[in-house]
This record gives sequence, C-alpha cells and structure tokens, in this order.
Amino acid sequence: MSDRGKANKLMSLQEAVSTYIKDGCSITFGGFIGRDCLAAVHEIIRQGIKDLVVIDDSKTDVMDLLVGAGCVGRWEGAYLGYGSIGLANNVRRAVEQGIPRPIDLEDWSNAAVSMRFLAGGLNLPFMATRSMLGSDIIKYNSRIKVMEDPYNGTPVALVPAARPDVAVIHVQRADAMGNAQVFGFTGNDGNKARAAKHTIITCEEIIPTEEVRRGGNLTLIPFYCVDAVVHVPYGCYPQSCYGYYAYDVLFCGEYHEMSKTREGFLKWLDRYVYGCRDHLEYCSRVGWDRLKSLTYLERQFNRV
Amino acid sequence: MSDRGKANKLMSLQEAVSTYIKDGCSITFGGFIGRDCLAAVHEIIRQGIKDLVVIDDSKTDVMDLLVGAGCVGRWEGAYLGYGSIGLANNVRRAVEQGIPRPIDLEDWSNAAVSMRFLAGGLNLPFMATRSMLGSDIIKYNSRIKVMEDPYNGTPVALVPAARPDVAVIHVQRADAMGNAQVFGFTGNDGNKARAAKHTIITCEEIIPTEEVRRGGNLTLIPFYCVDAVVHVPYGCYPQSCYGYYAYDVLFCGEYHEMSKTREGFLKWLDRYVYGCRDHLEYCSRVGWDRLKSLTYLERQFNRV
Amino acid sequence: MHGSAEFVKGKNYTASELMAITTCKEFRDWEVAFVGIGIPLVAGILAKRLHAPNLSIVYESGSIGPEKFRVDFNVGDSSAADGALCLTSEWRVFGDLQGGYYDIGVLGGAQIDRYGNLNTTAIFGGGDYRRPKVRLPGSGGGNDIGSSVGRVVIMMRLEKHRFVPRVDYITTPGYLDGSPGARERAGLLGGGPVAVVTSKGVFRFHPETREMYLHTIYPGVEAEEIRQSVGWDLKIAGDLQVAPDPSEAELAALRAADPANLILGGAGARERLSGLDEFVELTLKHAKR
Amino acid sequence: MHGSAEFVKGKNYTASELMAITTCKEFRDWEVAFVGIGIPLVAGILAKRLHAPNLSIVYESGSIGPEKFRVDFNVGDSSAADGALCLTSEWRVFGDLQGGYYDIGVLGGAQIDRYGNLNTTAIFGGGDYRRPKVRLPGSGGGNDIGSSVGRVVIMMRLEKHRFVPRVDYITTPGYLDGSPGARERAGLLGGGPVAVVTSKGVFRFHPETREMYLHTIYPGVEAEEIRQSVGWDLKIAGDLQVAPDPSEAELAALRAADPANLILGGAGARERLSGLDEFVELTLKHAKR
Repeated sequence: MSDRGKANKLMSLQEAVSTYIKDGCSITFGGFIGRDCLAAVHEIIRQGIKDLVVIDDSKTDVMDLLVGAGCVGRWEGAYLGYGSIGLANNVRRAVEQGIPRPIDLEDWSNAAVSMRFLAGGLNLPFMATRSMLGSDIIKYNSRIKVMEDPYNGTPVALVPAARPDVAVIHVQRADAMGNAQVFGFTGNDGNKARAAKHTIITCEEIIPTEEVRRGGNLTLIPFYCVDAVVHVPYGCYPQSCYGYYAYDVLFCGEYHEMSKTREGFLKWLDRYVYGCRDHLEYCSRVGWDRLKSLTYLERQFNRV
Repeated sequence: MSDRGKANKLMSLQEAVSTYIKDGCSITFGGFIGRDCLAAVHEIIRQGIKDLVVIDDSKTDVMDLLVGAGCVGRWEGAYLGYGSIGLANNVRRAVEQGIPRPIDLEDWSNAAVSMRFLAGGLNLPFMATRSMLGSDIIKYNSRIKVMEDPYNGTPVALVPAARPDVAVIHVQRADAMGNAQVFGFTGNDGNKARAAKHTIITCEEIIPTEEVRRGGNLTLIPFYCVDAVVHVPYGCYPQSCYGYYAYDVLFCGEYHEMSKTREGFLKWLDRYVYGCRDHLEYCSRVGWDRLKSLTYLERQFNRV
Repeated sequence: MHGSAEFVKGKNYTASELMAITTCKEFRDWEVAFVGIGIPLVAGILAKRLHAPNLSIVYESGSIGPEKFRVDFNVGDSSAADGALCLTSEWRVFGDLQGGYYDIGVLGGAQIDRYGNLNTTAIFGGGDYRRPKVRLPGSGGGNDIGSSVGRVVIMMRLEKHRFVPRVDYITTPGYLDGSPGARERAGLLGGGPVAVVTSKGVFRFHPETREMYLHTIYPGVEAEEIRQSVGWDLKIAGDLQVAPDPSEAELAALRAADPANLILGGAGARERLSGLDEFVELTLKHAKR
Repeated sequence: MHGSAEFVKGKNYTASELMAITTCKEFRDWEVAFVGIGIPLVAGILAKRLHAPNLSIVYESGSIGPEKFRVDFNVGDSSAADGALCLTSEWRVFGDLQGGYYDIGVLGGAQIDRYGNLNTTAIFGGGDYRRPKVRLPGSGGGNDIGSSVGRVVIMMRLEKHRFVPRVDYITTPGYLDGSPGARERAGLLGGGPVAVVTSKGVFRFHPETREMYLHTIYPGVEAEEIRQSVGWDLKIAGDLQVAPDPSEAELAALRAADPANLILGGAGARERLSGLDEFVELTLKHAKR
C-alpha cells in the first residue's frame, strides 16, 4: 500500500486517465445513472482508449458514449437504458448490427452486480444471492453457479467477485489524500473503490483534510483505496450531482434524439467531446448559465 | 412489515424489554465495547430474564453483567475481555467453575461474527471469510465449513447467518418512526438491526423526522427494521457514547475490582441494578455531576 | 415504459395517465415500495399525493423514503434523494429487498407471458440472445424486485407482440412454468406478480393455475378487443369489473406530479418546452414542500 | 496485555514502557496499522508522536485514521473516533484488512509457541477447551489480524508458561506447524508474525524454518536468562543486537500519551488518581490538538 500512502494525489484528468486506464483494461464507474463521471468518460474517448471491459450495474450514459465511440469490447452488467427517455441507441447498434464494432454482453441483475462488487470489496472469491433463480439470466451466464446452501439446503446463486483494473468515481468532496465523501445515495461506490486495483476519484470540491476529519461518518472511500484525486466541477453533467446540480433532461433528450442515427451521434461527439480540449471547454460549450440554472434548481432541494 | 410501519414506536424501556425479550430467546447488542446499551442490560437483569443465547462480536460489559446475573445460557461470539483493564471475571467464573451457572461457549473471530451478521442482514444463508483458516477456532466449531471456492479453488471458511430474535442497539439520535442515526464508528449495528427479528433502539435524543430528513446519509438503520424506540440519555454509561460522554475508566475499574469475587459482584449488582428502579435512579446513584464531567470531556473532542 | 401525450378517444386523459392512476391504487399507506423509473415511479408519487401519504419509496441507487418534491427521470437523479429518511448504498437496498422489508414493486416490461414472466433483455426476432432483433436495457433491478419483493405490479401497453405465450427470455420471474410451487422450488422469496396494468384493462393471476386473466376493463373498452391483443386463449373473470374514469382530482394531482409532462408525455413534451428555464420554473412551481 | 508500574531494576522505565517504545519502532510513517487495545495501542500513538506522524491507525470498531488526542481504554471508546478520516463499520474494516489494505498489526497474547502461533482463548491446564483452567477473552479481532495483515508484531511478557513448544489452542495463526508454505496452503493472505517484543528482548522468525529466535536483548539482560524463560531450545542470532535504553524524549512522549498512566501503569495507577476530575484534567492537559 506504500505507493497509495501519499499526502497529495492531486492530478489533472488527462494525467489520471492516461496513467491508469489502458487499452484492454477492465473498468467500472461510480454513480448510478446519477453522479456518473461523464467528464472522465469524455477524456477516455479523447485519448482513444480501446477494448475496455466494463463491469457495472446500471451505467447508461457512460456506456452509450463509450460504445458509440468504439472504446468498449465487453460489457458485464445489468442495465443499459435511459429510464424515462428510451433505449440506449449506440448500445443497440453495437449489439444488433456490430456498429461501430460488436461488443460482447454478459447479463446480470443489479443485485448480482452489487454482490460481485461486495465480494470484490471484501476480497472474497464470490457472494451468494437469491436473485436470478429460475430466470434466463442464469441460463445464458455460465459464471452464475446455483448451489444448495450447506446450512439449510435452500437454493442460492453464487456470483464471482468483480476485481476491475480501474474504478473511476465522482464524488462531492475529497481531500488531496483521497478521502472521498459522498452525499445522497452511494450506489456501489464504496465497494467499487475497494474492489478495483486502481481508483480515480473525480470531485466537485477539494477540501482540506481537517474538513474531512470534522465529518468522518460521511467518508465513503478512505485514502488507502485511492490513487488519484482530480478536481472536476460539473464532472457529472448532464447528469445530476446531489447538492450541486440537477439533471439536464433536455440536454439528455437532445443527445437521445441525435444518437438515433450513427451520423447524428458522431456529430454530437464532434461537438461535445472531440471538439473540446477538456472539460472546461465542454462546460463553456454547454453554457455556464445553463449549468448555473441547474445548480440553482438543485440547491432549492439539497445542499451539502 | 405492516406492524413495523407505524409512525410512533416510542415506549418505555420496561415495556420494550418485556415485549420483545423473552426467556430463552437469542439476542445481540449494538456497539462495540463502546456505545453498548447498558441501560437495557440492567433492565433485562431487573426483569429476571433467563437462558438468553447471546450472539455477538466483542461485548464484554454487557456479557459480564448478564452472565454474572445468571441471564445467559449460551454465548456465540469473539471476545470477552476488558481491554486494558483485565479479564471478564463473571465470564471466567461461569466457564471455569459454572458459577452462577455453566454457560455454553462457541468461539468465533470478530470478522467471522461480522460476516454472520452481514449474511443475516442480507438474508443470505452464509458468508465466506478468509479468517480462521488453519486455526483451532475451526477445530472446535463445527458450524464453520471450509470449502474450496468454485471459481479459483482457494480455501475459504463459510459461516452461517446470525438471525437473532432480538437486537438492542443504542444510538445517538432516532425519530419516533425508528430511523436511527449513528455517529462515530458503527460496529455491526446496521447488519444486526436487519438480521434480528425484532429491533429495539435506545437513544440519547429523540429528534423530529424532519431532522432525520436533513441528514439521511447518517441514518444507519431505517424505520422498517425497528420495532421500538426508547429515549434513554446516558444509556451506555459507564461506556462512552461518541459526541455525548466519555468512558468512565474509574467506575469500570471499580466494577472490575469488585467483580473479582462473587460476593463483591453481587454487592455491585444490588447497588447499581436491583437497587435502582430504573435508569434514572441509576444515573442519580452514579451522580449527575460525574455524568456531566464525562459529557464535558467528550465535547472537547466530538460533537454531534 | 415511456409515455405518450395522446388522449384516449373521447376522454380527457391519455392511456399513460389512466395506467398511472390505476397503478397508484395498488399501493397502500405505510407500505414500502421498490419502484422502477418512468411511469411506475409517477404512480408511486401520485399514491403519496392521494391516498398513501406515508408510502415510502425506495430507489435501487440507495435512497429510502424521499419526500417526492419533484419527479425523477432516472433512479439516480439527485431528486431521488430529496429529503430521504436514509441515504445508503445500492447493495444495501437490494439486501433489504431480499430481507423481505419491501411490500410492493412496480415494473415495466417489453414482453410478458401468461404466467407473468417478463422480458426486458432482448427480443430475439429472427436472431438469438447474442444477436437479437432488438436489444432492450436488460434486467437492471427488475429481476431482483420480481424475485424478492412482497408483490409485483406490472405496467405494460397492451399489444399482441408484447403479450405472448412464452417470452423469448425470462428476465424477471413471474410464476415460471406455472406449475404449483414453481417459485418456491426455484428458491424465490417474493410473492410474484399480482396485477398487470395495461392501456386497456387490468389482468390478475388465478390463485391456483397462476395464469393471467382479465380482471378489470377501462370504460369504453370491449373485452373481446383485449382478448384479440393477447397471444393466448385469455380467460376473463366471471365478475369482470369496469374501472371508473379517473376523477378530476386524480388527473390534477397526476399532472402536478409530472408538471412538464416529461414522463407521461414522452419525447413530444420535451419539444413543447421553450427551454431549460421553463423546466426549472415548472419544477419549482409544482414542488410539494 | 496489561501494564505494571514497577521500574526495571536500575532503570528509569518500566518493562511496559520499554516494550511500548521498542514496538513503536516497528511502525513506519504512512503505514496503515490495525492495532489491538492496551499497550499495543499506546505503541501506535507513540509512533505517531515520534517518527511516524502520518501513521493511520484502524480500530476494529470501524474507525480509520483518528487523530490520537487521547488514549483509548477500549477499541470502542469515543476517543477511538477523535477526528477520524473515516468512521464506518466493523465488517467493513475487517473487509479492508482481508483486502490487503493494512500493513501492520500488533497483538498481545497469553501463550505463544515457537512458530508464532498465539493463544488468547483458554489455558487448558488440567482441563480442556470446554472447562479450561483459565478462560481468556477469545480471539476478538486477533485471529483476523494474524490471518490477513501485512505483518504482525506480538507483545508479550517473557514468562516460561507463556512461551511454550505448542500452544493449547491456536487462536491466531503464526506459521502453524512451521512447514514451508503452511500459511499459504491454509489459505491465509497475510505475511504472518515478524517480531515478538517481550519484557526482556525481541524475537524474530527465521526466514526458512519459520522458528522464533532471539534477535535483540535489552540492556542489562543476559541471553541465557531469556533462553531459560522459553519452553523450547531457543536459537540465538549470531549477531545478537543489544537495544539502547529509551531516550528521555521517548519516555516523555510515551508518558504524555498515557498521561494518567492507566494503560502502562495497570490497576495501581487507577488507585493513585484522586478521582474522575483528575483524570479529566490530565486528559485535557496532555491532549495533542
């Protein structure tokens, strides 16, 4: 752990991505269709990283972008859809037509993925669950093993630990050591950070370690699980970040419309990802007034 | 769950104990040699409850009293000692000499007990752990099953879920519905409340539900796991309660000295338990000035 | 499932609105509900605003019992946490689901069969699981809810290609092959589906055969029309009920719960908004605080 | 293990103080330490006050990286949480221990054998596990630390009945039967014991035979005296080290870390306090804030 025991893990998003995220590596993202680290995803796309194996629960915005940009070789997960907006167009094109490249899919349920990360986070080889029994998820996924529990003889499904190479997790507040505090729901982030070999934290605010110490009960991820800390305000936009900004349903709706065709998606990608040097330029392109409106809206309901 | 879905679960300590804790039932206690619910334990002794099966991690103060008072028939747990003060005298007398009655002991490690409650809290039949392998804990405890994990073939130990009849958990703040907020370490309390068939919350302060809603990230135990809420200020004394009062090392030292003999222990019990009608009288006997000193000391370091 | 803004012929409400109002009646006060996103969620919010103010809604992202000030577009939106009683982790709420703490779950689906099994993974069409005609979102928490929650209510538009004898893929178990004790034998803890709320009427399940039958029709709908939209020989309750039209109060409460009509109105409603500022304004105006 | 207030003959420190200071040198700056209660904990606090200010101490109750303002009498005392970086659950820190995040653990014990196996459960004497001569506290987190932490340091008073060829009960695994790869075969993840700090000297373990040998003696102690206090044919390092006396600075720092002398001084120190108010006063006076 000695390389993780450093006082200052601050770095730029470019550096964090290029240091820890390599072609072909396995990866997971924090958040849960909310608090997803979109800024980091844009940077992964800009750096042209390929053949990622994404292990995740419900991570549509992230996956639809990465799949459409051709970064993903395999998905082990539970859900790829846009809630009330619709299906994930890039994911559909990849699975149904192999565009821009085929991807290998392995289906799990969200509870199963949660248990995979709990196992990974505890350094156990597997966890049991009572989900998926009797369903076709088990029929098509040979890594789920149904057994009789040795205490009562009831059927349970075993799922293997998830141990991705990298986790990228956006949080509200972190210090330079990497102590990360999450407000609102916490998803599977506490386990993802522990299960991954390397963890990148992106955050809305960097706070002094003294401030962390005033509210240790809110620290979800302790420093010893963290390799890099990156300051990325509005790092989840267009998704919401509890206490900081609300979801931009219209921007997401526009993305969904444009991504209905491959051409439309590529246009969107050019405008908002390739056409922006970094996250700051993306924010400018979206418009600071728009971002501030969303912060105003969120703060009527939640404050950190 | 409908009987748990009530707005007001407030009751007296007497009523909560007599309603949910019966002769012969299995029970676990919150805290971890700190934030233990001593007031509830005194009430259990006063009500003369017998043959308890205690399933717990490290719970010395609670167990030494209950064992000395003859309330315990069996212990499944990990640690019964007084940290820097010494061994647990009543536990020793019961195990070595059967005084006041023999108790059945089953040894586990703290991680194993933690996994038993995690399994219980997730309604799973078992959990795996990499603790206890190669040790005599496994040799003398036939409920620990060593298996090769079906994914990598490494040895793991399986431990069965703990599902006690009752959990009694002292917290800093709770509302009348039973939403319980814990500050400082949380031990295994989140899992114990879920694993138990009935959960009694004792607390330093009753807060309005509106106040719970202002800090939902601090709610360790949601209302649907809770049957009774009891307001018991200084409910952990002589143990500490983070943010409320510090440990009374001298009172505990005196208890330890007195409990070296059976006669001394019975004298202590008469004075502080049988001789007090309720927790309020116990506090008076200890002395409110003494309690306020400990609150003063604690608040120099931690505030809720 | 997604909404549409079109009124039912001759009525002052849309099919989505009718479904939301019908579903909302399945929730009881003081229950704990594990609800998926989209119209199911609006039904939960509506129940809280009407007859079940103490209903606690749980989101798989890890939010327990939020105050429903504003509508959510995803289970992970910050709105899902507004004033929650407990903000925790995803694995924890799935554990509580498995622990039997949640009374009711509401799910959408793309395909359902006569025993209430749901498919939200893939429509095979000419293809198969690996290369399907339509790739759907997958289970998400749907399988978990269907496996472990007390009782399940399903919301689906009634269309013949959706109501099939056997789903292509069982994402979420209903009564499996319908044989007695099939769920228990598989190891499932939850009670299984109790109702399928559609755009034309409500189906329930026969207590012995576990087969879905028509229980209630909406005003102006013929049972025969429904029978034609189902891919098996549908049985109809002897005492077939006719649901009343939604009341003005119900419609008003529903429309206030989704003030920009973005859930119930679908993509069209987005285009009718002048922009983000109007959305912010509508949200704040109708927030129940 | 518990303290005693008696000075070592001809010295200005007690055996407990010497052990705490010797142990403290095993901690390195920036490490994460999982430390049991009593003298081991004081050694950790001392290391933070001397050469390892960025040492993070973890308590099994669920506290990670507290500022050590005041001493703890139990792992669950509120003091264990003072200014912690992360306050979480017991199962979580045991998971992190199992995950390899913790570098060093320090344990006490009642009985140890030549391969570093520890007994903190029961001294059988004429009896057995069910009815032992002395019932000890049990594993607590000791087994877990010994199983999974990076390296283990053990603190024990050197007495012949404690240093035995084979412990009555292996509570915490050392190198088990000492055979090559015994820990790995059992499935243990941690590195095992590296040092046994006693009241007379420090033992370490041979890298191949895994047998405990005498590595360092304290000033004024004879190796033969130690050999007589061990229940097997003890090997002694060819280059046997002699530890220096603790410095004044070390002793002062140690005494400030346990200002009422309640850990290092044992029961006698409690009696020397005039009352709770003096304890409160001493604690506040020496709190490092």
